[in-house]
Amino acid sequence: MTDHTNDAQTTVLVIGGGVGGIKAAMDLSEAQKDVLLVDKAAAIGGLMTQLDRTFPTNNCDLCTISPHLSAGARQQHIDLMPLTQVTAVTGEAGDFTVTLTSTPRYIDLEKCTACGECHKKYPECVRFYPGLDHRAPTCMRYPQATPQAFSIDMAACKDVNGLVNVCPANAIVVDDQEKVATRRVSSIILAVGADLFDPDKLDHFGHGRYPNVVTGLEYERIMSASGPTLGELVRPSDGVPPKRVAWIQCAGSRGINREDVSYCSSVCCMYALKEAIVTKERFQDDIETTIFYMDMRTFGKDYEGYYQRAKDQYGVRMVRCRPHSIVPDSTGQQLHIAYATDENSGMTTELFDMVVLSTGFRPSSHTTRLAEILGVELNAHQFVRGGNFEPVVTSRPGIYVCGVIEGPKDIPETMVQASAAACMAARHTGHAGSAAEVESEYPPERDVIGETPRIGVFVCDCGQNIGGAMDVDAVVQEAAKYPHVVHVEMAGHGCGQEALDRMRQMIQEKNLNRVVVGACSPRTHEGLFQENLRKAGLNKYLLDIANIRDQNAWVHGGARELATAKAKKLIRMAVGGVAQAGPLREHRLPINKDVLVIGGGVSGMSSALALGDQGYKVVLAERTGRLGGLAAIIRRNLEGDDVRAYVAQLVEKVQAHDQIEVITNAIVVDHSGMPGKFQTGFQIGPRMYYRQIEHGATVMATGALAHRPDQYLLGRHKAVMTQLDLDDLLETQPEQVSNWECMVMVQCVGSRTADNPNCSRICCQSAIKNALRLTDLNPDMRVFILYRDMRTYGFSEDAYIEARRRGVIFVRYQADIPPRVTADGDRVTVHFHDPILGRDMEVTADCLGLSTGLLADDETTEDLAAIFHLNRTEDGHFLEDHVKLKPLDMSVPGFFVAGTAHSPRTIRESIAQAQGVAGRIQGLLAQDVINLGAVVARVDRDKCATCLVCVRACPYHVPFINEDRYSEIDPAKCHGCGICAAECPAKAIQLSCFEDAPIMAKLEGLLERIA
Amino acid sequence: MITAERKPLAEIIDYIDNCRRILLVGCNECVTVCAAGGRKEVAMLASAMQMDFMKRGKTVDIREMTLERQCEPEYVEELAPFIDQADAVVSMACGCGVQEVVRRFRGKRVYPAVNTSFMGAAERPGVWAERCHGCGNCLLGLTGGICPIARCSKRLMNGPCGGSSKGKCEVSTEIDCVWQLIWDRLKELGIEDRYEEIILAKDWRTERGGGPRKIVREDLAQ
Amino acid sequence: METFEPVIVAFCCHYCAYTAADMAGTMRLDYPANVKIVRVPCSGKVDPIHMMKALELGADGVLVAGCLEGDCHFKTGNVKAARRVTYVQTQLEEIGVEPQRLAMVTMSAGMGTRFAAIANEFTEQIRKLGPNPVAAARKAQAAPAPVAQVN
Amino acid sequence: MITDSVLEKVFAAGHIAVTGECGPPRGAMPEVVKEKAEKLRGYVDAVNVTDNQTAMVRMSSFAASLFLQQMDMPPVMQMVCRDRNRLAMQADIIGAYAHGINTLLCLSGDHPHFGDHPMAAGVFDLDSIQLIQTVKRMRDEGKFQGGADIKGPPKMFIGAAANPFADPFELRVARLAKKVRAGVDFIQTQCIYNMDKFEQWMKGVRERELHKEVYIMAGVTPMKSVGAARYMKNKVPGMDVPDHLVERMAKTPKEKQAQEGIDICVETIQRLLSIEGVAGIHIMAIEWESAVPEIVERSGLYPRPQV
Repeated sequence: MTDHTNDAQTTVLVIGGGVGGIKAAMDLSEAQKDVLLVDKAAAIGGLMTQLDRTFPTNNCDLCTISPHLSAGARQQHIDLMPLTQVTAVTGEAGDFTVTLTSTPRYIDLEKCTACGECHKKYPECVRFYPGLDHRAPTCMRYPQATPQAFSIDMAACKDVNGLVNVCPANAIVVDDQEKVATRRVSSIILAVGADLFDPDKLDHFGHGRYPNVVTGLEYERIMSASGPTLGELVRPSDGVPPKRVAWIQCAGSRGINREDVSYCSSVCCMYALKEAIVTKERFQDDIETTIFYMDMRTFGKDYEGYYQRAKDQYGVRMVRCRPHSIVPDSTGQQLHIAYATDENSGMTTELFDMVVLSTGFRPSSHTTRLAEILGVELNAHQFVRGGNFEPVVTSRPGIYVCGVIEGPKDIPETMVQASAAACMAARHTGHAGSAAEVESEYPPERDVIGETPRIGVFVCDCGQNIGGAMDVDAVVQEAAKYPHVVHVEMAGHGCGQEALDRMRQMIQEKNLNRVVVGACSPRTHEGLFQENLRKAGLNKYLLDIANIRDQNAWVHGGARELATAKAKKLIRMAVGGVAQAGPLREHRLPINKDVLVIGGGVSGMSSALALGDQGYKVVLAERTGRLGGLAAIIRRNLEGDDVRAYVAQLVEKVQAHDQIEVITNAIVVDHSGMPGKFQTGFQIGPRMYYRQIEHGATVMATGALAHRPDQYLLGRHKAVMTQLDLDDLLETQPEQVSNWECMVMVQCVGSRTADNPNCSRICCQSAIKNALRLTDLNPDMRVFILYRDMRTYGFSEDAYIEARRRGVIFVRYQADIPPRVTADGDRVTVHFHDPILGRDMEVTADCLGLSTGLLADDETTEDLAAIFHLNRTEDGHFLEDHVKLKPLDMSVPGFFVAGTAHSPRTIRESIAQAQGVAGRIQGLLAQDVINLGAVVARVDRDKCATCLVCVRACPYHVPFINEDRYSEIDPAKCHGCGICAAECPAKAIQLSCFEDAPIMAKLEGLLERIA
Repeated sequence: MITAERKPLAEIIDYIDNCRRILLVGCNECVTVCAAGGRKEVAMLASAMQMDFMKRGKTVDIREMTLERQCEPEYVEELAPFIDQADAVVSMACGCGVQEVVRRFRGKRVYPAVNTSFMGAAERPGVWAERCHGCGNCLLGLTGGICPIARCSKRLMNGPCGGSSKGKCEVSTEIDCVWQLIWDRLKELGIEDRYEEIILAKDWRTERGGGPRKIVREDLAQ
Repeated sequence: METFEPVIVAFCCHYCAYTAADMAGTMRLDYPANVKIVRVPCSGKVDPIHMMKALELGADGVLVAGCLEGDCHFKTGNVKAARRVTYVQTQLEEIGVEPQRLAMVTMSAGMGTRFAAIANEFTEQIRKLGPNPVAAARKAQAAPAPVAQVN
Repeated sequence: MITDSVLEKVFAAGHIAVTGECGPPRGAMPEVVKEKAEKLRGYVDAVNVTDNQTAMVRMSSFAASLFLQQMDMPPVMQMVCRDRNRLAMQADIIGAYAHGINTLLCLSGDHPHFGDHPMAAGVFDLDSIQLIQTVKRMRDEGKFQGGADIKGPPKMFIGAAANPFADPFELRVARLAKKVRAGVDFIQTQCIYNMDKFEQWMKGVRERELHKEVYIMAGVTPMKSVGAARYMKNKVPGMDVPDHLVERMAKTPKEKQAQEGIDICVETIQRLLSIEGVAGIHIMAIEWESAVPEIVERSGLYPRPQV
């Protein structure tokens, strides 16, 4: 690791190398800030790297995160210190002094080649391998661990010098000592995550005693190809594939017993569904999967659809109850689960081969001590307390928090908070050197012009993904026969650090001047492999990727020889193409660093402020006449803060801010350009005068609409209102409300239905908020809440418990038998069926509160999507670039989305997104120059017949006839579509990277064996 | 510019059906601009010919070349090294190009691949319309700059005829009645009375009437 | 006689069709392995020569796959592509090669299912059409690859 | 009097001249010409003989005119610029005059596109106005178009056509002026159905006093059926048949339509005769010569004056 002492001004300390910590570090390094990333484990990656598949994409996403990890190690601005903990912190925001203690690794990182010899011979003295295999001595957390080295638990090692000799690279350092270092940093981000609850203490479930009772993570490891069973789903007791698997939700959560915690961990429902789906999809679809649950909490974006698909498409059985106990059967191989459901009061038992306990998050003992060291307050559940409106801000200035340690959340929300924390932490640091210096870090580019092609072919097996669907070795051998191929090899996980290093080594050794990678889609990994070529001194365009995974292995899994034959053909095409490819130079353009924010609600204002405070000039465009958006009419939040006052001061701050220009009554009419050089036209004010804004990045914060469906007499009876109306009434006429005797609320009104399939996430919390305020006013008021699933996720579960304690009556209703309302003078009568009593009920209520949730502002998003070419989801929200790892970026470069325009979310979560988007934008605009890449059209002046076809065909009017009488195309303006090249009658135009020669060579490669 | 349109494939194939080696030559001037005989069209025709032969079980070896301008001896000379290995030349140039190759390479079978049509202008991308007949004695000065010889179906110099209706020629509504255009133009210029001056009978010798023509610049002629 | 396995080249535009093909992968849909994809930045980049040469070299079917009408990332690429496909189809008719061997299809980036459906349908349609007559003749003669220098 | 054409004599005597039209057969059948001419005898002063009308090949106008000449029915020979170059035209003019044919109608001619030889090349060496100049020069200066002297110059009474209904309408009077300047003696207009438009045209003509420099004959054609009416309205170039006439024909029962056509024709002639500047009526009853006697009689133009 390059060890350069950082002065306080430029370094941010990130504690915890999980996915949140890495994302924060990456964002900071992109924004040209130095980062000191510290993790107590031997390799960064944290919890996510052990997950086999993750929801909602059901991809392992390891390869989408591994580029982050390996990139993390490579970024010049990131200084990685594994096996290290923070032991002391002094100073204040802008200038902290931290003491770091590193435990010995007993392996010299520079020498270790991760060959695994020591691991084979001495499995016993390794740190604990989370999962079932408790013995391996040298622990490599996962195939693509970063740093790429093992670590030894010397205490557990019996034959030390035997271990030393076995290492071919004699990298083992017996007398490795604990090191202590002090560093001065400007701000700190706490991203240590949390542990998963160890259910051994729940004796009624028998985890730890019965081998076939496993935790969610352990089940994950069993399914994972890099897990102890190498991806075979088998019962731990006898290694036999299970026929019936059950999941028990809220193991240790939402409970009042000794070992339970009261809060909900927000993610267990989704990961249980995912594990059930993957069990059926990847192993055998005849495995019976059952989930025992109280409320199915799938409240994230499009998660409800995932839940319905689990039930309808995959046949996952859902049983609503809280199982009493697990008892093994006589043979000890199977387990009885005893449970009682509302419908039949008696106890029933069922036999299962495996039971998975969905355990939630618990702050580890480390974090409580670390919090004391950092001097940050914890909340009642020992998680770090974030601000009510600014979740990433802790009680101590200059110290920020993100991820699960701030509260249980899924990976997309963690990524949002990581970007937000990076943005806030960056305030305290100066600028740490621009990209130009980085460029020089690469070795000089070798000139290959004139050399006969020497092609290296690297074929990934990508674990099961490719290896499982075809005979990779046959493909590799076949590749050796192709023209100009001088080196072939099977690259395993090609995108992993190890394979990348090996590829660079082969390029040097075999003097390769072209590389073909048989791997996944160039859309996601082209940049990674191009970068690798660049680091090996090769021009990065001397590369061709054959998509043998997404467009072959994954779609012809069933026919092994067909997939193998096709892989050979795809690689033959790539070899043909790359032989014709030539080195290309990239074009650079100065960046316009202003930012355009569309939408003046809380999200828009928060991102404008976050950027403004960092010195960026922001234009905030609002369609209506005033700022504030939907939040402006909300009175209180669940925590009881005065929302209206908060929004008012936000508006004031924005209007007073000298870096932010607000334009109201502004409607977008046109848009053009590319990141760093956008032009967007507005018609402003009643006279609709036209004004064009020049900017480098764009934030879509257009919010969503409060849903008011014509149901339950809403709008037709005085006593029927939405939670929003009630929230306002509680504030304006408390006396009138206090003398209500009875109040009924109905959940999921107009949400989770056919025409609005998604859950609006916030309605359960707003119902509980209002219920608590009602019972504050009049403790004797009888409050009924009719619900389908109570989704008070995270710490809001405490409010749900408090509501029940105060006697609020919660009654579940089936989606297909909703409650009915009839007018009853000034009051209304609500008819519903109570599943516990098994009887139909009638309640006459002074007020009926409907939880109606949010709807996408379809009309606005449709117009904006057309103008900006943005993608949207089916229900009209803006679509992010990657649902899991890039929730804030949009697929069109330079565009970001924040707030309810992305999906329904609370104000607090919207602000996190807004600040996260500000963080992402600082990464984009930190560069002084934008790299336009090399895909531009070039005109051969000798062939051009000056026929004007290209001038007329170009959708962006770029080509023009210059004074030397031939067509000229400005590389800075060319968008690289290639339309002119295909129209040119004189074949004078070639689009670099997609010239005719490589395309023809690919066709010849594909079709040559026809004769 | 000179415009042309590719001949039907069947006709071209008829010319060269008994050949095994073809030299297919495009031209980078007018026929490129009107997308009839440029480098791209050469490749398209080559591919089409190749497929046609192969479909009938015959082989053909096609060399594709595109000269800068096929009506210039020096450019045509570039074919010399390849002419002997070809049983026939198929030229995608306008009539001038085809005949220039014939003039240079005696005894070599040379066939046209395009129908040279007219001197015209690009009405809009991909559409060319006749504008000049090459009559050798331009009367645009008399008709407000719009030519009745090239653009009237009956070459009337004192039109319009009785068949002009709604500005269109009696022959087809696709064709503008040029005399309507001329009349509108004269009105624009405010010289309507110029219309009544009779344009006298034309001396067609400067057109084709006088036989194939030559232009000689004594100062340049070697 | 074993069933005829057509070779199909699919020029897919990076922003829509290629992404849809990847999506078909992530959704683990199944479509015939006959379809081989060539990535292009836009369907508007597919040159009529590429379509002709693919068939001349022996492909049995050629697909040009672009974005939905009006959704092209480069505004008009898919419209130009459609026009060129029609132009090349007329050329094929002249040669006596079935014009349906060449088709233009459109889809959005999220339509994994549509990509798979098209791949299935088109492969069956070409299978019914039988081998490309040029490919059959080429196989019979096993002629050396024609010398075609394009200068 | 410039020529000894019967038509000129009638005009000069101030009478309303009446001419008919006879389309020669598409084969060598002189009796057809004679038969048609016979039907017109006594009812018209002269008979137009069309020249490959609508670009369909027929017995030449020269040949058919000779038959009429021999029957003592003065022909008006028509000559189109489509089929002959200036040598052939002048040769035929001299030839015809030698046979006593002394009235000539100079026309541009329909485009080959309409006829039975669309693949033929239209000559159009001269246009109709240049032809008028040529015939005038042959007559008055005794010189060929090329400038050489003619021994025995032909003295043709020069006529031309005029279509007051073609576009651009505002140009049509100027076009007549151009023909007058070229030296035309008499004009026969396209068949008239749109009376208002014709009157408007005649007003223009009178304003420029062209009617004093050229005898203007108004052309009429009786409609045999509503089908014929629609055909002329839609298919014949330069024809303007107002809707009310087509409706009138459509309302009449099938068997009475021919009579209705004649009635319309007579009514048209009555109105035409009332227009100042109309010096004659040209009845184009193509393939319906039998209707001419009734039309001429009912229009009060019978008997023809003896000049």
